[in-house]
Amino acid sequence: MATRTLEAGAAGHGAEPRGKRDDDGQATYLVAVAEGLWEEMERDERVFLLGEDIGVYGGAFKVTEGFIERFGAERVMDTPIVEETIVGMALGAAMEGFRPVAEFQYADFMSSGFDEITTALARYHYRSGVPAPVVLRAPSGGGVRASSFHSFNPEPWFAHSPGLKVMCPAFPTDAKGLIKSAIRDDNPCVFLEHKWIYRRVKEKVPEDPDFLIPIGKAEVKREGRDVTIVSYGMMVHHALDAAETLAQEGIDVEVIDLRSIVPLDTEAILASVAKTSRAVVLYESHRFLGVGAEVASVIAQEAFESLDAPVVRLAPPNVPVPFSPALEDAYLPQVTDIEDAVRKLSAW
Amino acid sequence: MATRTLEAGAAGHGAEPRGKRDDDGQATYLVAVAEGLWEEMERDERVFLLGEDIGVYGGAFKVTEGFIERFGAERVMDTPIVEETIVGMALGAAMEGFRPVAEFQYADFMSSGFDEITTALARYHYRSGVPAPVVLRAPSGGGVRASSFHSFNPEPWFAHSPGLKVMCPAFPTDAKGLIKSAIRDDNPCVFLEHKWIYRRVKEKVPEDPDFLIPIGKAEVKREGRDVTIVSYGMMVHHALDAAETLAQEGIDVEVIDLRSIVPLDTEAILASVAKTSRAVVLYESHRFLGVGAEVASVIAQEAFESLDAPVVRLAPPNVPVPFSPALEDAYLPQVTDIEDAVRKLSAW
Amino acid sequence: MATRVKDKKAAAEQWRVGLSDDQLKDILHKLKLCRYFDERMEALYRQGRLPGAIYSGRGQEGTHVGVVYPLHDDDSLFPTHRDLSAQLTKGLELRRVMAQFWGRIDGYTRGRDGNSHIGDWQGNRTWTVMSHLPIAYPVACGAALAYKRRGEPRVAMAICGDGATSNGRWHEALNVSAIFELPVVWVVNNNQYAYSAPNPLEFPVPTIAERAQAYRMPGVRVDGANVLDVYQATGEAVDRARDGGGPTLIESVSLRWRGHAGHDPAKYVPKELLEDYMQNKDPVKRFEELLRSNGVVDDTTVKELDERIQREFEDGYEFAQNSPFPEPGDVTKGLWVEDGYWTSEPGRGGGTQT
Amino acid sequence: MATRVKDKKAAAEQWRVGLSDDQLKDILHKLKLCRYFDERMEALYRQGRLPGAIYSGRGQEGTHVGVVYPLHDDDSLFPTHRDLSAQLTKGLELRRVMAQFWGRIDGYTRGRDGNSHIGDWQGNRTWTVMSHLPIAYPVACGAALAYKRRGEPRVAMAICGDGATSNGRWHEALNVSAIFELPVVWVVNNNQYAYSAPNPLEFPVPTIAERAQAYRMPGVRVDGANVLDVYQATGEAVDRARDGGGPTLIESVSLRWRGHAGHDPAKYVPKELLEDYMQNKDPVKRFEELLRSNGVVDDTTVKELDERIQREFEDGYEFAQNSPFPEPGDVTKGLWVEDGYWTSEPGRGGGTQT
Ligand SMILES: Cc1ncc(C[n+]2csc(CCOP(=O)(O)OP(=O)(O)O)c2C)c(N)n1
Ligand SMILES: Cc1ncc(C[n+]2csc(CCOP(=O)(O)OP(=O)(O)O)c2C)c(N)n1
Ligand SMILES: [Mg+2]
Ligand SMILES: [Mg+2]
Repeated sequence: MATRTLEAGAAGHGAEPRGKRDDDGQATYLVAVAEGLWEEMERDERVFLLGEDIGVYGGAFKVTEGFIERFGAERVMDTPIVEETIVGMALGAAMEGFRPVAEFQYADFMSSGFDEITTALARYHYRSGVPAPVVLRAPSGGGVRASSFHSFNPEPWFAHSPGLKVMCPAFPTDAKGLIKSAIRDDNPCVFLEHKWIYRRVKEKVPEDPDFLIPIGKAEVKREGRDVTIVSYGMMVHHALDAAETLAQEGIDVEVIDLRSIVPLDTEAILASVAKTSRAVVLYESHRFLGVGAEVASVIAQEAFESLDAPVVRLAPPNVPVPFSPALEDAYLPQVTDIEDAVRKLSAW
Repeated sequence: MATRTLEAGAAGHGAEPRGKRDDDGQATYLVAVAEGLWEEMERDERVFLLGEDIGVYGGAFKVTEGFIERFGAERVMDTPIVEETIVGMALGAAMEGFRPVAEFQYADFMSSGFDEITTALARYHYRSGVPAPVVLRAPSGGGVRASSFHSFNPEPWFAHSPGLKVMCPAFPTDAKGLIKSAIRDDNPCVFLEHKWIYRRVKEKVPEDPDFLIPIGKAEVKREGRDVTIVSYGMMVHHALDAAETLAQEGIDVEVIDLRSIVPLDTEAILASVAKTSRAVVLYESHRFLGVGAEVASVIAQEAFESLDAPVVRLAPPNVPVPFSPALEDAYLPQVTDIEDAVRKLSAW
Repeated sequence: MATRVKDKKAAAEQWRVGLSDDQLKDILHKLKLCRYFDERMEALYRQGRLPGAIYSGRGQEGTHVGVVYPLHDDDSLFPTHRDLSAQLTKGLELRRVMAQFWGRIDGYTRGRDGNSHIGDWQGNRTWTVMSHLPIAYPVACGAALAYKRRGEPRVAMAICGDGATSNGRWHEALNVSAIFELPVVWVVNNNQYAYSAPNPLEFPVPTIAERAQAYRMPGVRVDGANVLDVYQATGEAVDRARDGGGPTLIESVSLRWRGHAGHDPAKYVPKELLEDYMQNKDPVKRFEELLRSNGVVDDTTVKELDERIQREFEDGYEFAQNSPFPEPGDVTKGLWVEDGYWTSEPGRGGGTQT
Repeated sequence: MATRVKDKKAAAEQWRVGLSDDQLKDILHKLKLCRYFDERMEALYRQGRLPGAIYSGRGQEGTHVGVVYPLHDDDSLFPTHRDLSAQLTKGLELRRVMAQFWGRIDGYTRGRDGNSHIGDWQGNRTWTVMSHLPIAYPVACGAALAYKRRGEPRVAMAICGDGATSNGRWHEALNVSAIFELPVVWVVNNNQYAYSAPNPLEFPVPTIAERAQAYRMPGVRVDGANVLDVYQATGEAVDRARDGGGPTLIESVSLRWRGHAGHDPAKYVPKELLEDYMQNKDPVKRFEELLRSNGVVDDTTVKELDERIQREFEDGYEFAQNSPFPEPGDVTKGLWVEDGYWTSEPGRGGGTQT
């Protein structure tokens, strides 16, 4: 058995991630995820982590820094580069009573474990009745000049794979509350962390070890009367920025942060559209069959009578995420694009 | 090198699939695909086939029966059970000037080759400028009591993977014309054959070796004034059946068969909805982020002003395809479900 | 099964590899049951009386019964489509297996899956088979990891065919099991064909067992025609895994007597090869003869056994036909654990006709 | 490169494995260029002057130059993120490589990808690198299949790291190449780490080369510190593949001197190990000394060479900075072949500032 000397590690000193909050007690999104993982590992010994470079190294983004010192190499398990087997192993251990949390180094590499995720993990319970409490965590999304293979948003693929719950939080508090809920959930969960948000957004995140955010519930991040923006992930932050500008022009935007993609909180979406009668669906995955296609379809079918204007989708084009800053900026919806779309819609 | 004795083969005698038409000269959908493959192999020596059991055995569904005798084991290449490598190999050979057509035994096993399809094959040209003329063929869809692992509709996954053209023909003529177009196309194409249709639907299929159906063009399979049904694959046949019944009730249904999913013929969809003002989007993949979500979103955004009623989606629920006839019938939209949906919509 | 009785007779007679008369008879029962079941189901399939597909394991009963017999009840088994006989040996009930084939509510998957895509995790620790090859190999690593982590003397066994060994997951799982010294037994049921593909089209080496070297684990090739050889070799591997000695690769060689599935006449299999195996390497016949010649069974006991098996089959068939279909409305239930579908009695209102 | 000059001197002096003075100097140039490029780019990255990521190949130049040098121009190369030095050896232009790093239109991917995710298929038959490991291994099988089918005396070479060998695709590709006797050379650049994972966490065998047995192909382990050893062993494999002898597995051993990527201080690598390699197994220094001691180069020629390399770098840097960014509106172009983006001159109106 391959054993590792921890002395060689660069993974911190087994100190709680809570110690990484800033002087005002604010946690970044990254630290918030780490806190959630840590607390659940303290709470339930069946929880363990597995993945590439998560132990001695502390994870490519350092989310699990310090974990191996606290929880040991058995519960913070470094694996070879075998995505299919990481997922399969997590499923097998879950079937035997553990609650594994597997990290993908980038969400992009979920396609390398795709069959075990969408065939084995997703479909096992519906056919057998055996619970498979596995969490798959992965840094997703673009905006960081990482090009096609380190910027992907795989949530539409998994949202179209029945049996997986899918979460894409945009704020530290939601990230912490949702990772904890995912770990406690008896179903397989895909938990997508946004790498652009990781170190950019801070919050006073709750410290109560039983603080949870329910899976499948959206949240209104900004109330407004005129136009609804339905979004999630990095785009929520852009939407909120756009809303500020638009407010100065007298357009009052409501921003819905889906937080979970599966189950989708259609109630929250419809309630908002019933109020505003206008919806922009804003998302970061490719436009064609991206998450917003489901959202827009739900609105078109269920909110038809309250709509005063077309349901507008705003999303990147159907091409791989490009590297060059000039191209990536053209690829991703920018704050000004959002402002333009809302202006146009509210003038409809 | 593994060599095979053809004597042991059960693959027919190298006779043209055209000989398998019935006495009236009609070809099943399956024979139509075979004709298309055969003609393109006759026409262009760069075309070759690879996949599991396609040579000596003639393919799990016997589409390539007789091919190895005519074209030899090099152009009808049996491979091990290595979906990732089948796709990768096809890409490599395409980069060196061949035009490979890879068969998946079932579309379900495309998830076993997912990374090479969605990462390597789909994204290579956009980043390098190197054409990758590969066709991936696979029998997809349900309705044949084959349960979860032999009934899947993977088209939404691939439609959300930029760089792949995706086709799902419903009729023999379209199947033949599209497989030929796909083989002649310089881009990677995912060609999904519907196994329920394979031997159920016959047509007098054109014999002209240059007969092609353009990729990305829908067709109106039935003209009507009252309600548009947008569909593809097996569901087109159900839609046409429903339309007959509804006609007797005085509801005149227009049935659009998309034929291609990517590129999507939004023009044809919008033209029809402009006429009827009412749309049912009917599809066989899971409802959530199935192809119809894109179609409905396009209608909601682009045809808002002509709509007299909500855009209705009719599709299977978000669960794995079940085996038991009782369950599969409940899972798949039935003709009567379509009739009900149209009735309700036309009474809106 | 599984308890190695070391009575005097057993110790004296080497051929019985430590098994008691009762155990030997039990093995014969299992072999014959699997054979009979396979034959009868194929006949029903041909008569159009069986929905879906069937994957005959005939000719491979020596492998299936032999590898599973050394397992304990709480050891886990991860088989494929071809290994229903292994699942039966591990303890699936014929009644529920047959209800599964007919899509009934009493099937192990409550009608959600058919034929050998079956399993009973809570009961017999058998994986509900999935098609994608060999998708359960990595999963077996996870179960084994759980045993090791908790210090339980348990073993995971995974079976796949010769063809599945060419797939990437096979390599990953063996590699990982060796790195982490997991208590797994890897079984390859080498029936010489993967659908129409013979071994040389699947791998360039003469045996699969020798590939064990690439994973620094023992590799053993056994003759699937001799159930006791299979039993003994696998037993050693199981013991080793249980004792913390890590994984083993077992290649058990036989021939697929029937086509890949019910629809396949398997014309690509040379006649002489097939005849040789059917006549000279029939694991069921061989074992019956072994027991006869050693006086463990005779005409009467074999006749009794055959009749018992027939009754078991008829009983299962009856049960399956009378079991209702699932209620159509339940199709959306049981996706999420919290809806309670799988922990409550299922609706039985589906009727027995479709 | 690649033409094996068999002049008298070459024949007489075994150490030079058949290479002429010019070829030896060419190799030294490549080694030093790769080293210099790697060092300078890292410095620019640390200064925050380089967008994206860098994956240093320092310490592995013996592998990179050695395996590629035997290839012909029309042989193809399928490397990974770590193998920019191999791509440079195969003939990529420094100018365009640097334009790629800065996301400019003159980069080989027209700004669509960055750093070592580069390639020039039409020019040098090098694969435009993808991250997913080892995704190009199966693709190399396809190129090799094409050569074999057309009877062309060409070879495909794929490189991946030690860590990538544990992935399923690695197994599939090796297996398939052996079954179909494809003209491929499989190179594993064993730099002893996969990100933070040392070899024992990636495979249970002492060497990767011995796994070749599982695919019935020759497996050779060479010392990446000696570029000529690597060259010779690979040359034999390339010749064999070209002559129809099928695939070979080459494991070239070195140590990754730097972290996995620019941000990684690699504290998990033991200091002594690193020092040993840097001091005693530096492939560039070793080769320079070999040429010096054999009188092929001296202070003057080495100095000239170093200056030339500096100039090449400065020229490339200049070129890259002056190359415009792609036009934003072109982001949707070139997905489909028929839009002609890749066969026409790209728009150059993106400016040089973002
Ligand atoms: C990944 C994958 N590809 C293709 C198939 C289709 N398929 C089902 S069984 C089979 C042959 C399997 O051969 P082998 O592993 O030798 O098992 P056997 O059927 O002989 O027991 C194939 C190709 C599959 N199940 N999974
Ligand atoms: C399928 C996949 N999983 C994870 C990664 C992330 N990743 C990039 S490089 C790397 C380590 C690779 O190690 P090795 O193969 O030894 O190559 P090296 O970087 O040492 O040259 C990892 C895990 C990846 N690129 N692909
Ligand atoms: Mg087999
Ligand atoms: Mg390495």
